[in-house]
Amino acid sequence: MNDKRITLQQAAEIIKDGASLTFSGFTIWRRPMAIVCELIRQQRRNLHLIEVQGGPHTEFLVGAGCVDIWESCWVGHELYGKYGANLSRKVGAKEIIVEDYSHAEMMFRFAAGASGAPYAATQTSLGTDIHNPAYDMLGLAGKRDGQRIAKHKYVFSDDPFYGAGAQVLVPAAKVDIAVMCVQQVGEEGTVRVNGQYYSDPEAARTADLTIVMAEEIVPEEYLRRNADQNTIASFEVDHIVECPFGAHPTGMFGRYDVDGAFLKDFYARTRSQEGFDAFAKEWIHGLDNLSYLEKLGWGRMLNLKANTALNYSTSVKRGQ
Amino acid sequence: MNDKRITLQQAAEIIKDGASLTFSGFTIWRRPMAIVCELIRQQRRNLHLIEVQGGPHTEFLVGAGCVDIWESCWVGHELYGKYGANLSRKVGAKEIIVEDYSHAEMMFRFAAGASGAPYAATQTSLGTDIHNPAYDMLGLAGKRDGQRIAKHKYVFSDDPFYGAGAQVLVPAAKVDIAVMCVQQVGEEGTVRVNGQYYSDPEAARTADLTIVMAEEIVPEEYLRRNADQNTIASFEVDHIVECPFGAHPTGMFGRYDVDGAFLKDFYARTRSQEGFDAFAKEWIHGLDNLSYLEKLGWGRMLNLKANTALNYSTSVKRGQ
Amino acid sequence: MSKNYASAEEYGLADLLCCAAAREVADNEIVFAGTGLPMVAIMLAQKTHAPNLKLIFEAGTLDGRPPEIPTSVGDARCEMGASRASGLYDAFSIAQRGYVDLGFLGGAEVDQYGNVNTTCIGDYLNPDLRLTGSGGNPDINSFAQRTVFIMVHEPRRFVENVSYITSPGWRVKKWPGGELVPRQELYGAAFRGGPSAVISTAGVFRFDAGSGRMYLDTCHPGKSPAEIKGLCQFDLDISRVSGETLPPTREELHLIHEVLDPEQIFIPRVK
Amino acid sequence: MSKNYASAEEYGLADLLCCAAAREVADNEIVFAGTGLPMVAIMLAQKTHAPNLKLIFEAGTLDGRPPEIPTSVGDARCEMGASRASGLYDAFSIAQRGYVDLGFLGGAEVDQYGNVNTTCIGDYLNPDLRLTGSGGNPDINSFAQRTVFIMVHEPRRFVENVSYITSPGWRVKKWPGGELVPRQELYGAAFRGGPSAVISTAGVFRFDAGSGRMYLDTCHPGKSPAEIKGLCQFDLDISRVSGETLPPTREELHLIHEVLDPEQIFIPRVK
Repeated sequence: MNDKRITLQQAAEIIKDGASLTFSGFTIWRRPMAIVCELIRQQRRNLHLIEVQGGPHTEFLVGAGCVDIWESCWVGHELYGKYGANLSRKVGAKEIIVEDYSHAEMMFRFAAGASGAPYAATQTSLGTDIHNPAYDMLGLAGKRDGQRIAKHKYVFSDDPFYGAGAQVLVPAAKVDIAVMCVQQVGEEGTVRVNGQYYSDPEAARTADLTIVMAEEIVPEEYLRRNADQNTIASFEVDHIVECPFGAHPTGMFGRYDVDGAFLKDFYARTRSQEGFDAFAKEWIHGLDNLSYLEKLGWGRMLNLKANTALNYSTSVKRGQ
Repeated sequence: MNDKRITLQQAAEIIKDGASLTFSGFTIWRRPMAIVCELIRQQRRNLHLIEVQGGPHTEFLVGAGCVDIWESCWVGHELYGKYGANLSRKVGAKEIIVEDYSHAEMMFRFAAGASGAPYAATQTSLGTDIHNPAYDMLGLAGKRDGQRIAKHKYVFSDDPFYGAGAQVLVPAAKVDIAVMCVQQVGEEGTVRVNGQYYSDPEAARTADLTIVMAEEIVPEEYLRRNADQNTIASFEVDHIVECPFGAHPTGMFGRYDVDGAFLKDFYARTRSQEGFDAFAKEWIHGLDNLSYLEKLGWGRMLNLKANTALNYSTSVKRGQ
Repeated sequence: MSKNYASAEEYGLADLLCCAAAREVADNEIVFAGTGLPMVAIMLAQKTHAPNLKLIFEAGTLDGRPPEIPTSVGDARCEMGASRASGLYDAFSIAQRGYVDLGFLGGAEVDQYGNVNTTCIGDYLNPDLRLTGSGGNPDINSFAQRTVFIMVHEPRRFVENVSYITSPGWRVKKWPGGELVPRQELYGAAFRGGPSAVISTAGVFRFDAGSGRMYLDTCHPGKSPAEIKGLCQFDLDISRVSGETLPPTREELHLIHEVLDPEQIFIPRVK
Repeated sequence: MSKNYASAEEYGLADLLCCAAAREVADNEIVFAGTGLPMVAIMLAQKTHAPNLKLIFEAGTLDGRPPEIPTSVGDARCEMGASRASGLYDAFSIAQRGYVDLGFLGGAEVDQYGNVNTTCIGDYLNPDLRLTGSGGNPDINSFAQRTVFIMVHEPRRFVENVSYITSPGWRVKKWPGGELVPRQELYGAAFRGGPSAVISTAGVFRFDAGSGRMYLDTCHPGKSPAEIKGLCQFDLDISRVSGETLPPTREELHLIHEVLDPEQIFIPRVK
């Protein structure tokens, strides 16, 4: 049995400057925040994020200057922050390359990558500026080498089989490392996600290397009693990390809710670089996962804790 | 709440002469045999089977003369019968059109159909006679109308994105009706498959209409308590039928094993049309599901019954 | 039975929008909803005239019946009572396969053809403000039979040309040239429909089947057609106004505030 | 430690094939196995020199460790102890993505380049006998790093030209013309490997890297190279024979008959 356990710090060390990354989760749910914070502490640079959609983790990494290229379709904090203020600032200052696809295009790019196909045919977003040839940002930057970044942003092609009309062919995603955050992982790497699995299976399979951070590492044998409830197979996972509350301030089905107040504060404070730096000084640098939790405090975390019958918190204040 | 319940007889009546059909299951597991037998009793004709792979249900329908076209990659009874003797006989006599794809090609054709894409790009089976243009049987028969049957069996195309080389584009499957056999279906159509789900989700979604036969119809609310364990969504299912042991002589995970002796007997007896007709007279015609079970007898069925801790039978004799 | 409509002081603009949106849904439809007011609107329809509608959330919830309003389609609340919880590949596959009747969407800018922008304000290559990006907006708008947009009405949002077409309307850009062509022409056999209504904070707008141009259908109570025309930078057709937007009923207000959003997450109470 | 090899009367041909097949597997490999003898062989390797191999069954079992030998990859026994039970799309996606090191396959006919037929005997358009069809044979053979075929050795099966190339060998047909070209040329960047061995009831055969032609590597005990050459319709290269196929060890025989297949589903006992 290969031992796949590593520490948070080791997980971040595996991710080198210049790597392309993708993540588990959806917008403000199940993002690998503890590893993201560790990457910022380790001052990782020149990352290329390729994700079905972004969220707070994107904003953390972008704000900290870790990211050169962001290929996706959306970033924000849902109702806790209308858009990605850090990304917005860096796009305005041309400190980052943004390549825009639609949400379904990104999902189909990952589905193609995960199944080993070089591209997918879809009929979404025809007639929009997503397909404006002048807006091929990776092309304009001369980065389309046909190796990890496709020669074309997309290609139009007609359906030869049923006359279904114009197809947009979108290139498979090619990703170095998937960084995941889930409820349970077995000692040998088997992942069980509870609730919606979002685009996690495709993210793990598309990436060349997969790191899974979990609330708990559980006996592999426990998960294998019900193989039809597992989400990702053992051999698709290279490294595992146990890190309770590792998704905070994002939420995790069955475990804890989104910390909306934390995200609101982050969004409000990090519109300027100075604001981000102050936030990072307070909540990222000089901390590790335990001291971060201590700083958050028991009251805050118990308030977010999910009711196990319902899988969400009944005590968290969500409204006005 | 729309009432989706119908009877076995009604299920077969919905399937008209000339319809294209696909099925749940894998080779000799979870095939909708009770509906198949009812189709034979109702003397359905000119069916077009499009399936990821065939099995006893194919042989039943083909032997009974219900099938004009079979598009797939494999038929047999695993170790209980080396190949599909009925299909073999009818292919030799040119009474049926067989269009051969590879297993992965068929699976990707269904995945494309299920996701609304007109085709899938794959790199399997290059250099084989599966791609021999002289062996395009539906083309030779003049049936490639570009409506339900694609204009081409396949198209070669180069990958424009990563230089991945020659791609085989295979057309999405287009299917009128999926006929499924599963462990549980809810009153509103939600399906929970236990064990391997094979190509069931894609079969149901690709078809325009889906009929689900289940061991049990269970309260919808029961299945909705754990939505992440369900396999097919309510609105993908049009009709439901309760029919215990409806997969016999094929097996069902957690419920009963394959009836190998029955399949061996079928295989041995149905190499000739006379043999098939005698088999059908004995086991199909003049029976309904209850009298079929009575005829099988308690001893036989208890022997096949799965041990609920293991999900398979510990009493069935499998070897020499 | 005559409906028990609320009087002007009993409801707010968010209530009005929510009810107008709910009325766009027919029973038995499959509806794709994003986070926020659309979610409340659809759940309202589910509890009134469309008990058999099926709700799909983009993150992977099929036929959802959340017991509490989710704050995101990724929310843990989405799964409770759903037929199936899975992922985005499932949701978008179902949409592309043609299951979806109606999608509810939003936008920062809209033009007279219903082209919507959620990507950036100003030149894309030198943006004044980068927004969230497309999300599933163009996808749902490409795959559904019809879509309804809910928007804040300000002149800077109802514009002659949006900064970036994120989501396709009735006249869309044909690449590589970028000339505007009818949506039907570009989508070909994949054409299923497009924007059927825009519900703004001023009125309800629909689109002419021939020209693809937006016209004013109903004015919200207290707004005149001329006033609304003045809130658009393009030349709004106000020749076909059918009347005033119906106010919420008291039953609807009760459902919104006591049952669906008692925490006032998306819909504030006016009193 | 010298191995405890069994003597000729202690084992049968199926035992020999099973052990020869098991020895093709290295530890930590991901192996794709079909029903029958290959399944026993892989489980044997798992219990001897390759405890960390990962087993994939086409029907949708990932990293399987069945407690009893399944009689089909669709069998309920596949799921017990597996990492994940899902479906064929998953299994073939993983294979096409490049995870699979080794696949075990069978065939009715094979030619000197390792092209295998499982589809029909005689002219495809007027077949003497229709067989099962391809199944996953060409897929696993296209996607895996290497494949091993297990076959009954008869002259009618080791032929100059197979009736139908179901599964691609080292010289394959380039369409539309059908001329034979090196596999590497046709697969291009998707080339990962191909047939690495054929284990027949007569011997073990491998392929020359340059010419792509089959040669005899080892003869099963009691068979001579000349005798085996006589069992092939093509001109078998017997110039590189490395010796005799190693017999099963007593430990392997114990595992096969007492642990893996006590019911004699696939491997009969000789005594």
